[in-house]
Amino acid sequence: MRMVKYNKELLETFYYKMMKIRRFEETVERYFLDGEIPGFVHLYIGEEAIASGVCTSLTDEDYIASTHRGHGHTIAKGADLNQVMAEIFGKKTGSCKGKGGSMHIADFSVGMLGANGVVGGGFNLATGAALAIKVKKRTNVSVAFFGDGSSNRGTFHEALNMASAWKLPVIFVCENNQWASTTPYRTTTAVEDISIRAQGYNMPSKIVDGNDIFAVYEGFKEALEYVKAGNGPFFLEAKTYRIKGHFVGDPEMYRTKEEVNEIYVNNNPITRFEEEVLSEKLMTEEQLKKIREKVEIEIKEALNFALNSEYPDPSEIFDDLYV
Amino acid sequence: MRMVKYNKELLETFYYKMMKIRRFEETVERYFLDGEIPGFVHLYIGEEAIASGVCTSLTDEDYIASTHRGHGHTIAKGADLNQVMAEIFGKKTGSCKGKGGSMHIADFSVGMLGANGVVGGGFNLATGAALAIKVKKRTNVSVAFFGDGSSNRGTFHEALNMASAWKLPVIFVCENNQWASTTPYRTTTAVEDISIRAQGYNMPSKIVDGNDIFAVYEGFKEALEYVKAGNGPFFLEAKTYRIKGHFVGDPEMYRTKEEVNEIYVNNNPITRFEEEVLSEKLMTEEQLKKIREKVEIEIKEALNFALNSEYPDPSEIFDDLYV
Amino acid sequence: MREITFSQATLEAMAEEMRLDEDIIVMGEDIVRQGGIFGQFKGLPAEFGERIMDTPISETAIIGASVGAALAGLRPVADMHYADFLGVAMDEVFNQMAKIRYMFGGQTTVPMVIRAPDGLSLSAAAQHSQSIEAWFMNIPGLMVVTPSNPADAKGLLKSAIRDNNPVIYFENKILYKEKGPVPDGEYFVPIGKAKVAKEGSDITIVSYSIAMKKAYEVADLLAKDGINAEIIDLRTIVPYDKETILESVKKTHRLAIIHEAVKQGGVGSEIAAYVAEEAVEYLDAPIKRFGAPFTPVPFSPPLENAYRLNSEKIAKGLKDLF
Amino acid sequence: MREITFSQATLEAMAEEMRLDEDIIVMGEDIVRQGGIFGQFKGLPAEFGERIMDTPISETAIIGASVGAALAGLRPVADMHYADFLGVAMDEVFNQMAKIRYMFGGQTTVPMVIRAPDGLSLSAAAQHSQSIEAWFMNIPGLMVVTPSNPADAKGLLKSAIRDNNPVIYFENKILYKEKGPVPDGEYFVPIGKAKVAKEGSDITIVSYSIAMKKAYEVADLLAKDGINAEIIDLRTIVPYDKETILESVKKTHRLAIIHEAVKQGGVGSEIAAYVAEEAVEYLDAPIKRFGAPFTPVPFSPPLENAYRLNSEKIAKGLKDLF
Ligand SMILES: Cc1ncc(C[n+]2csc(CCOP(=O)(O)OP(=O)(O)O)c2C)c(N)n1
Ligand SMILES: Cc1ncc(C[n+]2csc(CCOP(=O)(O)OP(=O)(O)O)c2C)c(N)n1
Ligand SMILES: [Mg+2]
Ligand SMILES: [Mg+2]
Repeated sequence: MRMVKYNKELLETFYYKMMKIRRFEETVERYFLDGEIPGFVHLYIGEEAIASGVCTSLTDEDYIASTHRGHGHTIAKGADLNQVMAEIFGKKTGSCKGKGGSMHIADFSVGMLGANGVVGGGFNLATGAALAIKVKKRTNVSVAFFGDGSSNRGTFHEALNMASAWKLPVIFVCENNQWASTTPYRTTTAVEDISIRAQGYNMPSKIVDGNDIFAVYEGFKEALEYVKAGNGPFFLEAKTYRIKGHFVGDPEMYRTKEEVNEIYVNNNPITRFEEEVLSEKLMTEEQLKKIREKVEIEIKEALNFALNSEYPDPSEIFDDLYV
Repeated sequence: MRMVKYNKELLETFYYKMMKIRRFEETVERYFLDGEIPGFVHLYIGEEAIASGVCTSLTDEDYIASTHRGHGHTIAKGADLNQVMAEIFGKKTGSCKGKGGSMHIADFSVGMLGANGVVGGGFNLATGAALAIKVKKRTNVSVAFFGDGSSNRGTFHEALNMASAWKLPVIFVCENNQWASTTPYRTTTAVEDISIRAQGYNMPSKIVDGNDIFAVYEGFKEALEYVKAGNGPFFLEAKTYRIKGHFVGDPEMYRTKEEVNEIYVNNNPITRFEEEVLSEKLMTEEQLKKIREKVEIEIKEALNFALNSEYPDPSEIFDDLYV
Repeated sequence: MREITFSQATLEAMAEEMRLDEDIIVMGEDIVRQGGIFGQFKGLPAEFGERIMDTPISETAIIGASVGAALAGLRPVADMHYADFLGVAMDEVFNQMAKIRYMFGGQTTVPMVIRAPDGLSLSAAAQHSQSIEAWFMNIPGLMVVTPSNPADAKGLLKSAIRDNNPVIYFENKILYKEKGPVPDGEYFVPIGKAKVAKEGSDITIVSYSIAMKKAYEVADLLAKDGINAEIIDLRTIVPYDKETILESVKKTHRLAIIHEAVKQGGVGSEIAAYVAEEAVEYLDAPIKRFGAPFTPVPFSPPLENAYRLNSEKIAKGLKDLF
Repeated sequence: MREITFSQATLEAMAEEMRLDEDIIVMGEDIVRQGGIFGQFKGLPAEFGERIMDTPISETAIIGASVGAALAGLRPVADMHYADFLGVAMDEVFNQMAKIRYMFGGQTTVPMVIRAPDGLSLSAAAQHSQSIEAWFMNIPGLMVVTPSNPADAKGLLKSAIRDNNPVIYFENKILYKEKGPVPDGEYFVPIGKAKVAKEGSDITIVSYSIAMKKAYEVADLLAKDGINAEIIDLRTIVPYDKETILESVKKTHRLAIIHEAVKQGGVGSEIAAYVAEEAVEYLDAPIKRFGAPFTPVPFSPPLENAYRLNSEKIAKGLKDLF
């Protein structure tokens, strides 16, 4: 059985990270729909296995560059949940003091270099962070999370070529969730597997089931070994599906509820994990429940923290522009 | 023998185009070094077989987008030689009335959409022209000439993906001359064959010897057939070598004279053509000489035209900005 | 006159022009299936089929291919999704689109329109809230229009599409839902001509796009103090209408410029400088510019509010001129 | 004082700073093997080895990776080859580099420098001759410097490299070969501080970069008519030194701004507008701006000459103010 090699701690981490993201997103969705959260919110529901499977193998000294859909990455990388929640509510106590919001969530203290409102803005940032790692002869890695749609940006190409030409320690993790906003990715993307593009940069690649955290974890470990051996970058494509609308409030006129529900029911990374560990008797329902309870407490705490925090004072508008 | 299928007219065209470009470039080089030509000049010497082999199969209704190294493309596409020469000299009678110069040579009357001072600026222009062809249900094609170095620009990626996703009639012709200015292309480009990148766009590709005009011609014909059948774009990589410095006046501290001379002597597309047609007895020395004489007359005429033309009047600075 | 929204006005302009000219095509991200992120393309795909195209997320290709298509005989309209993404395609805009006609000696035209939704909306934050029109004042070869109401939105868009020069059409995101009177039948608003939106005698207020709302509010506040403001809606910022501005300033002897964009280096700087150059002797007071503070747009509502133009503050500043 | 070229002055700045701080790296196209297209990197690869890097022709990666490297502890200096190519990386410049500190609430700094060679050279034509610094006046989050001579070139580059804010360093291509006195030993020219390059009493001429040569020529021409011009070298255009400008104008009562960049929407517009806002009552004459005409840069020498600033014409224009 493939899972016997995973110890209890690791299994708990997987479940904990995924559940934390899921419950965080559900909470944010509710408060957004209630009009309590300003701006744009892009939810990571259904894709939790990717950020969780990847970030489990990273430390605070490793970097990630994220996307507009960045809550999952941020949480999986270990950012302070209270601050993340407060930021999304626009509070002074948020990680960005209320200046960023959902689309610009970041926590530099754990190597999370920021979400990005510009699709494809993260490729070069991650590449640059990897360059710094190499120049400083550190043993860390840098990870760029990105969507299928963003792989059509020129920055994808420039970053991947530079990373490979310079053999930088960066792992490009494609979250192929089948959609770029309202557009099925295949209608504007010339290839089925984004990872085939890695060949154009002399870069190894691997495709994994992005809704199977074990597959993501293993695939990423392979990437990590390759990259840490000094071979240069690696391309990991995780196939998944965007369960929610592109943003909260999206009328979703471009697909049917049935299509989405089908996947939510049958290919939900969290349900799949639960069923698998239970049927393999690697975890008990009791254990899972304990984790869920822990998550619930943390979410509630983060929510209270956010709700009870103050908004920034208008005068703070001029802070933090220049050093 | 591979050449028996080429009729006399075609062979003459090949030689004529290549010689015309070669002699044009040698003339421009001399006058530039004499200080009579302003601005930057990038010579096409050693790469004549590519533009000539490609443009022989095009009509004035087909489009080409060119590069900073654009004289060869312009001449091969059939632009008026007098006007091209006059433009490079900065004269009022030039194709761009002296506003463009070498780096912005263009002749829209023959479908030559312009050289480009921005490396990689042509990919999208050619793609757009192909879109127009498709929308207007014409049977023409569009060609983007580009260098190995430019294949690292984001525009390469965005154009090739769009062209393929939309199945546009465009042929991407890579002139892999081993150099991007002072930089051997392999030091900054992650792949040996640029054409492997075509796979990332689901696009067929072919590599040809760019110093063999027959190979270029055949390769391009294959591309043309594929594209004209409505299959979408094609990628043709022509391996060649930049004989001259990056620009006229380049100190060329990055390579030896021997390296260059080796290729100029042994892999000169024009010499190779001459030797081949003579040894195969497809053309006589007499025939070749007649073409050379014709070219000489045209070059001299163009030169005289340029030298005897007036510079634009300073007041023309405000012309041709807005319609 | 019938009242329709700004968004609908742009739709009418598009549909009318597309019916008349088959060479007009439209491309952008997410415009086919849901009609654009602000609904500004709704219904066009149904009527015009393949002439409305969803693009990859490839802004350089959207603009660059539009330029190429324009060179080959089409009249593309390219949607930028958000004006904030113009930076991605900036080379295509300023080194290709703007220069091709001139640098090739007038051999060709580049008849195309870039539609660029801009401005503050509700906490869209630093990368989705910008107004960057001032950059394009410094780039020869473009025309730049900035409608402030549905009637102008339609008339300027029709003019932009018909124009053989490349035009950037900045459309404010908040204005999309605003209703206003729009004439029946065909009409055009000429590019390059400002409108005296309100006549007045005491001060000239120059504005455009969403900030025109503030201009009216400010004029109302000033009226309470017996100050009669003249309001000029620029409509076009490149080329801007020097005559109308000068004429007004010569009459009122005072000038203020209001825009939502960052004040420093903004359109207001050019207008102020022009008047200080050509009509300083007519001025009875300093020229006042009002625009955004010199920071990126912050996310949190109280910060974003502090960032916005404030009519009271502007009116107060202007009263001090008297 | 010893005389060295502008280009050498930048080399000294780079070498001195790189010796002191291992975190400084340099990347750009064609800088290793031939020392940069203007020789401005000559010798650095020999001394600093892999810290000087030839990049692919990938401007978004050059800037974007520099930003990423800055976030991860380096202090990159990125060479743009020509300022004209900033458009390619414009999104990285204005949406990432300029905003990261602010939009993430001050969590980080982005200590990096973009070196951008700009300006007219001999018939380099429309895409290789531009001065686009004005755009960046409208983009909060950057610092922008524009040295006019070797001493400032060195002192400002050293300040830029030490600064923890992102800095764009515009260096004029013609100035590279110009010689001038440069102090021995370590010194810095502070960012944000203008210099009164020549004291005068009758008119203030504000300028920067290559146009400073014209400012001196114009002052000489005016002197023949008994007009004593004060010349201010801005040195930094973001943030520009408001105090020094105001002080001078309050003394001379006249103002002219001269730059090589396009006049419309240029840096001169902002300076003129600022003075018209803050000190119009001190002005005895219209504010004059001199810059390039509103066209792309033409190729042919007679056209390019007509495009250039002309000291005689400027002086004549200024005499009319008296
Ligand atoms: C440069 C740029 N272009 C367009 C957009 C608008 N936009 C935001 S998200 C998105 C779709 C992104 O798709 P993908 O990369 O697959 O990520 P996903 O949303 O599926 O996670 C688009 C087009 C943007 N933010 N930035
Ligand atoms: C966007 C951009 N970056 C850099 C340059 C400077 N430059 C001009 S030519 C050149 C090398 C181009 O190499 P390649 O594409 O292989 O063409 P080749 O010169 O070999 O024909 C460079 C870097 C430019 N003109 N435009
Ligand atoms: Mg997606
Ligand atoms: Mg090359």
